[in-house]
Amino acid sequence: MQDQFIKMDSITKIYPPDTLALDKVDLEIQEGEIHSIIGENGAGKSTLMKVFYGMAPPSGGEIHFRGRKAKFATPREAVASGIGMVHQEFMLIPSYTVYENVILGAEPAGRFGTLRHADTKPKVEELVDTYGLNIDINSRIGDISVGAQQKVEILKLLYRDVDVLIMDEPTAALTPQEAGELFARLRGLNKVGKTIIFISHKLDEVLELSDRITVMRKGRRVVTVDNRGLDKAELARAMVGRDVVFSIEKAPASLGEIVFEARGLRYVDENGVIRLEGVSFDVRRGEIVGIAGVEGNGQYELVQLVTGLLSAQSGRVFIGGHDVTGEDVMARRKLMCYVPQDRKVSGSAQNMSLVDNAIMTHHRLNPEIEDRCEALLSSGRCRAFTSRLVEDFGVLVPELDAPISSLSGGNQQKVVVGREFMLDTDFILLDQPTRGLDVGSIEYVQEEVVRRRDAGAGCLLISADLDELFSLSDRILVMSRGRVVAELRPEATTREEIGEYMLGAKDAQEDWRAREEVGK
Amino acid sequence: LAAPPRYKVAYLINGALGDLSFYDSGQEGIDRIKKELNAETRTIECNYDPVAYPQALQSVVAWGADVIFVVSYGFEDLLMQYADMYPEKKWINLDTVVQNKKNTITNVDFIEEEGAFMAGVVAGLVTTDTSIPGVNRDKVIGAVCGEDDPIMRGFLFGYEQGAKHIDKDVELKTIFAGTWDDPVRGKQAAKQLYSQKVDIIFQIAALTGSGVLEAAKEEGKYAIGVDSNQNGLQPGHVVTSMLKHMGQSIYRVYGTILDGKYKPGMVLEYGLREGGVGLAIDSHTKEILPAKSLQRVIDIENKVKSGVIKVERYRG
Amino acid sequence: MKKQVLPALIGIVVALLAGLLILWAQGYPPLESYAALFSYSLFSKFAFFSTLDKATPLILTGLSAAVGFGSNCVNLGQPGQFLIGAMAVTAFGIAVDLPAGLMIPLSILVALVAGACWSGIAAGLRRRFKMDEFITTLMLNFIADYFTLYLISGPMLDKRMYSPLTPMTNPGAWLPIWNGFGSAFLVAVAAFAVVSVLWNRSKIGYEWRAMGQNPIFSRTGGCRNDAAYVWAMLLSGALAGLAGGLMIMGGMQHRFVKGIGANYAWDGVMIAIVANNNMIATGLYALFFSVIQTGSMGMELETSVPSEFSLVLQAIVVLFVVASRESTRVLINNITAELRMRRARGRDKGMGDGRHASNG
Amino acid sequence: MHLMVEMIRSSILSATPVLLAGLGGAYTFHANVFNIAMEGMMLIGAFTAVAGSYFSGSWIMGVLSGIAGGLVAALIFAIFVVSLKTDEFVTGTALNMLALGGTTYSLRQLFHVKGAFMSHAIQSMPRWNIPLISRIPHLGPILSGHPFIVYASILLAFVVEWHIFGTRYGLRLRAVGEDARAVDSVGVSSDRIKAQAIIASGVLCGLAGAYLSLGYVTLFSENMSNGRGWIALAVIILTRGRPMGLLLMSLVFGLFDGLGLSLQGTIIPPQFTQMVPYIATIVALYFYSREKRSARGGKETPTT
Ligand SMILES: Nc1ncnc2c1ncn2[C@@H]1O[C@H](COP(=O)(O)OP(=O)(O)OP(=O)(O)O)[C@@H](O)[C@H]1O
Ligand SMILES: Nc1ncnc2c1ncn2[C@@H]1O[C@H](COP(=O)(O)OP(=O)(O)OP(=O)(O)O)[C@@H](O)[C@H]1O
Ligand SMILES: [Mg+2]
Ligand SMILES: [Mg+2]
Repeated sequence: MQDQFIKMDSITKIYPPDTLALDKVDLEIQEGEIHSIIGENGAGKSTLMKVFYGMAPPSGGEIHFRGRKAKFATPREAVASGIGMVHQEFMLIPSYTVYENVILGAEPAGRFGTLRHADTKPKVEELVDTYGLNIDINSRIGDISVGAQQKVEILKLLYRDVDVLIMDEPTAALTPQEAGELFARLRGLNKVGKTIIFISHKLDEVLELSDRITVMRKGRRVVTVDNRGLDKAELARAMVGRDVVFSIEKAPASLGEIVFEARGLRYVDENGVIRLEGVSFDVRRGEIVGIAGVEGNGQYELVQLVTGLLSAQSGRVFIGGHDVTGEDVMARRKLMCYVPQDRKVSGSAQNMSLVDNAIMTHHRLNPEIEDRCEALLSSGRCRAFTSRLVEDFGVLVPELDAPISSLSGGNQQKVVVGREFMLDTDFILLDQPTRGLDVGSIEYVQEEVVRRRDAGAGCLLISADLDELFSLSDRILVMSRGRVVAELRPEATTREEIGEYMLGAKDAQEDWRAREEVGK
Repeated sequence: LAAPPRYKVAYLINGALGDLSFYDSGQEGIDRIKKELNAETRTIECNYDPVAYPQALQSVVAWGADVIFVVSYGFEDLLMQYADMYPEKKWINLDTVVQNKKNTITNVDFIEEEGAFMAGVVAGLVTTDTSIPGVNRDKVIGAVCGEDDPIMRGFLFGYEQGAKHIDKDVELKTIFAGTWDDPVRGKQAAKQLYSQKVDIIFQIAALTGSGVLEAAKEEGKYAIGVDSNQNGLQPGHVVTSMLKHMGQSIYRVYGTILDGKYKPGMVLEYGLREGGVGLAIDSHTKEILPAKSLQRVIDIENKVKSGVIKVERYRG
Repeated sequence: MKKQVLPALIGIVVALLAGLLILWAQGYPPLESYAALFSYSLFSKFAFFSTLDKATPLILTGLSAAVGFGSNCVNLGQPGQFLIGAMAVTAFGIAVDLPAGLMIPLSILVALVAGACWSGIAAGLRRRFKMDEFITTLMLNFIADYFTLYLISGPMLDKRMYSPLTPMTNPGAWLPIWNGFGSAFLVAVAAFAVVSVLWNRSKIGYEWRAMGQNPIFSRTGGCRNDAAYVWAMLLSGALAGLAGGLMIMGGMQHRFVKGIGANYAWDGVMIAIVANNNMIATGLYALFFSVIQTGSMGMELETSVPSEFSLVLQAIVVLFVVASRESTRVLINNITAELRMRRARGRDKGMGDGRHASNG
Repeated sequence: MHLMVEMIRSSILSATPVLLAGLGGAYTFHANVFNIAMEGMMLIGAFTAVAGSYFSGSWIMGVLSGIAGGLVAALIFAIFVVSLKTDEFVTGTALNMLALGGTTYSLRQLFHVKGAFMSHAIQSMPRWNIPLISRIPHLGPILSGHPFIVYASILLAFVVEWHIFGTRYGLRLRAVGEDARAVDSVGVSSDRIKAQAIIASGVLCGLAGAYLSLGYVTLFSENMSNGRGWIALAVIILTRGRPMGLLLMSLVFGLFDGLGLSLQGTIIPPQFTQMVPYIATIVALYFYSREKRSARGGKETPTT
């Protein structure tokens, strides 16, 4: 028993009413190792860690920590025992400074709870220096990059002096460079004796970093293996239970006329910050144009300008040959499909029924679902329409009137994608269409996009996932600080090169040369 | 001595009890006839809700009331219709005059101008008498009203007449608090008046007025209560109260029913002489008002009663 | 909908039981009081018609609030819109004298427009200056209150009367009363039907609902949220205005009397929130609240229970219905989870222990 | 006494309940709890304060039971909103209704009166005459001779400022308002912080109620909070929950409140002068929104 550092025994977790998130999971983690957990979406990785961390009470099973039975009722107890967790979604207060976020929950306080920073601030500064985190602890979270926020999360754990670090999908929003930096840091921490539990979808990362790997599927632990000479395909098979195609096969692009054009877009936000400057590019029928970039470099604004949710200070937008610069969202939606990046916030209304979610946008554009009176919608036809969507896109649903929240995330995404593709337009805007989806669902969405392209649609794809960009795009544009800094062909570039453009390490001169090359 | 017959008596009011004056004073009368005259009584409050008016009338009829005392502000028309529908019942309308086709409603009309006139007399005597502690040299009197309505205007009309009767130079300052049930606001209004050299305030504002009385005490000034005897509420600061003897009138009318002297369709004008309105003069008054002044009040009262002094009515 | 019925019933029953307990504790005969409550609101023709009379404004203010809240407009201005609607109808009915066939539809229109104008002020301030409608509508209530009070005690005062009220409107504007049944109720029912269709079946209704559930979603989907917001505010105000207008047109008074708004507008807000902005539920709760309010006079007459008790009862109903909506869901979920856990255990026993597959 | 002096004096007095309730609401504001129950909490506090003072014969007990009344209302609110996760708006509205019905009903059951309860047995809060200051002309009457809560509430504004912006609790409170999950993840129960904020608001609203019924006047009347809780809510939103702003804005409100009364006697009908505080609130909101707009760079972004 002594050598068992962490031992989870038969952990079961049921989310009411009946989501069996964990089904008798056993897991052992040894002191000082880097242990990765991989698995599809919804496999139960996060839930397992939340149970361990005291954030979700288990429905059954036991946990032993350092040979003693542990039952953390709250994260506080876990933290007190030296366990820290960086969550899948960052748990930071945007309006607080880095320092305030670090001390939150473990504040140095004097009499009557008055905050005392005299001793702590230097201590935090020192931690930043010791671990080479290189962040200004007085800047506001809202003002710093995602990569820096990641560092803050780690700093929080260091400040609490934990021995076990749980990292839940920490690389999802990082550039390759930032991810590399993170790995170096994690290895450093590992060297000074910290145990690290690392959760990721990305098999390459896991293979690069871990000592041991646990694979989970559908709430069960499938296997735990030592990371020696492991094969990516093998892991993937263990994850999804079947062979996975890693790169989508697609025919070479057969270019048609220009279906989308942005000309000199410039956008200055409410605070006077220039978000977009001189952005010009086009998309032709039959091609997929990818946009790469570190989050917050203008992609968000670009999408908003294209969809008409924001209007540019200068520049024009053409879709299908029409100048839509002054048009509103609905007028543009006649000409474009749009898969928004956040299906929960902008892609669906979680409390509305599947039908009500499926007919959005169609309700104004699609006469097929109208009632005899033009101002009314026919509920029968709306249902028929939804059934067709469900069938065509293979959505797994309990019933059409159930709220969309009762669908799994992957299925929700299919509803959103299906709804948009059923608008059947020549231009498709995809904003992170596969973020947070599991391998199976990703495969499905990507194949669908390629099918549309082959049918002659032009696609603009914004993605933080370089793999996705490489496998789907015919051209890749890189955005940095509100400008398009490079236009590259996936077959003629590397991840590292794109990474350099993304971080602004390569300058504009080279950028122009690259563009000319492609132009030929 | 045989107990009087057990009639069912309803007291139906447009507003709500708890004003510490008008409606409550009526309730006293109802309680008295219940206790002393063996009546079975019920009170229905409509809380100023017009939808409740027809329902209240209907419920009272359904309950089987024989005698209905009603304060019918705002549903005079309905009262007429119901009185016509149920002419065998005794409808007594209080404080206004409502006449139905079959002429079965008996009205008790209070001549509040006469009562207010007497209040004005007292106010005039107080503000002109600097020997009373706290009274300044300026001849300014005040009034705090609830909301602006014709009855209020009638009160003010009589009040000013009374004060001018004492001294032509007395000036009246009025604030409408805009509410009948916010003592906090009443107090605020009174304090503003006192800060404008007012010595004495006539409160005609139901609950709002209780704030006025408090302000009088705090400022060491004077106030006049309304509708029921409020002299004891802030002893030494409430000089007198103008009474509207709702309860007494109810008792009196009910008495005529028992005697068989009751006649439907009458308009009973209850002024000073009939004892419908009057001043509450008691030890609290004597404590403040010098005997000479008090005598003058009583003289004037008698002159009004005997018609020597004619108080003009607001709707002349 | 089905899922809502059970918790609502549980909530109502528990609340009525709690009311029973309070009555009993206070020494009133509880069963007799309840008997009076229902017999004075349901069990006679007049009682029933009174209940419908009371329900008329409640249905409309309830719809008004439901339309507002359901589309994410926090219109708390029903009291003001109600008063303005009533005042406009009064003024119209005094100034204009036409045959009933014209007068009635025109008066209804006037009520709708007046209420819409009043909420339109708040909508405009929001659109133009980004001023929170939640505060402006509240403040406009006070302003409407004093403004109408000014009119009825000054310019529009019926000089022959003793209290602040206006003269009667011309009889053309009166809604008929058939044998005790006030036809204003039919207007409310018609409004209910129209609004339900609009809300559940029309395109703009769909956009309102989507905006109410998730404005970002509807905006991304191309709905014109700004326009939808203004229309929802206007409809919400129009309904409250109609509620006010019907107070003048229906019943027997036909004049603007001080205090005419009473509590109908706030009750409407309560009704919409217990009904969770669902139209049918709004109609049903309006009827239920009107039963309690109408019957409270009966309790006062028969068993001397103070009529304020109905206020307490209504608040308890709201709290219990809302609480039971949440807790029945949690309860049902937990029971299902427990069953699932048991099933899983049973399965393991049956199948033996095959789960320690491999351990690398 | 001059009218001016009286106006300022009375604006301090009528600002106090708004300030107290506003300080309470500041807690819930920062915890991102939409607390529209302040009106009801205040009303309940006013009632229990009078009841406590009447039965015990001590104003201290009165104030304490006023606080207890607000506390109980807050506990109900917290149980529903935090534990049962019901909607804040719904619960608040129902609580306001319960407060109105409940106090009116209890008034009749407990004291057998309707409308208002006055009695000499109700002990009111003593007034504090500040020795030297009270003798200064004009300033004396403005600053001296108020019930102690008036002074306490001003002091309290500073205490709350410190508590929300300078302490461990405050740091957590504001964090809960921004992202409750983040607070949970560092081992601090956000529900507990929320409940504490609601309780703080209940206590202060109860105190505001006690001030109304034992400090400003000495009686309880039906619906005596009379919209002051709503005004407090508006003031909180206008000042974004900052205690110093609350202090200032509630004084401004108090001034307009008195102004409404004293504008009478001019040619403006009384009903219009009574609108003054409400119109002032709308105007204040206009400036607040304008400031917010210009802070964003002044450019309107089209929202369609
Ligand atoms: N709070 C919750 N309530 C109900 N069900 C939940 C909750 N959180 C997670 N689930 C469900 O539990 C299952 C396991 O979820 P979990 O988040 O642990 O998966 P995961 O492996 O971390 O997936 P991902 O890769 O998407 O992060 C999923 O079916 C999920 O839908
Ligand atoms: N708070 C919650 N309460 C109830 N059920 C939830 C909750 N959160 C998630 N679920 C359930 O979990 C499932 C999907 O959850 P979630 O959105 O976390 O999945 P995902 O990880 O995003 O997607 P997927 O697992 O399908 O890839 C659905 O069945 C949903 O009903
Ligand atoms: Mg998940
Ligand atoms: Mg996860």
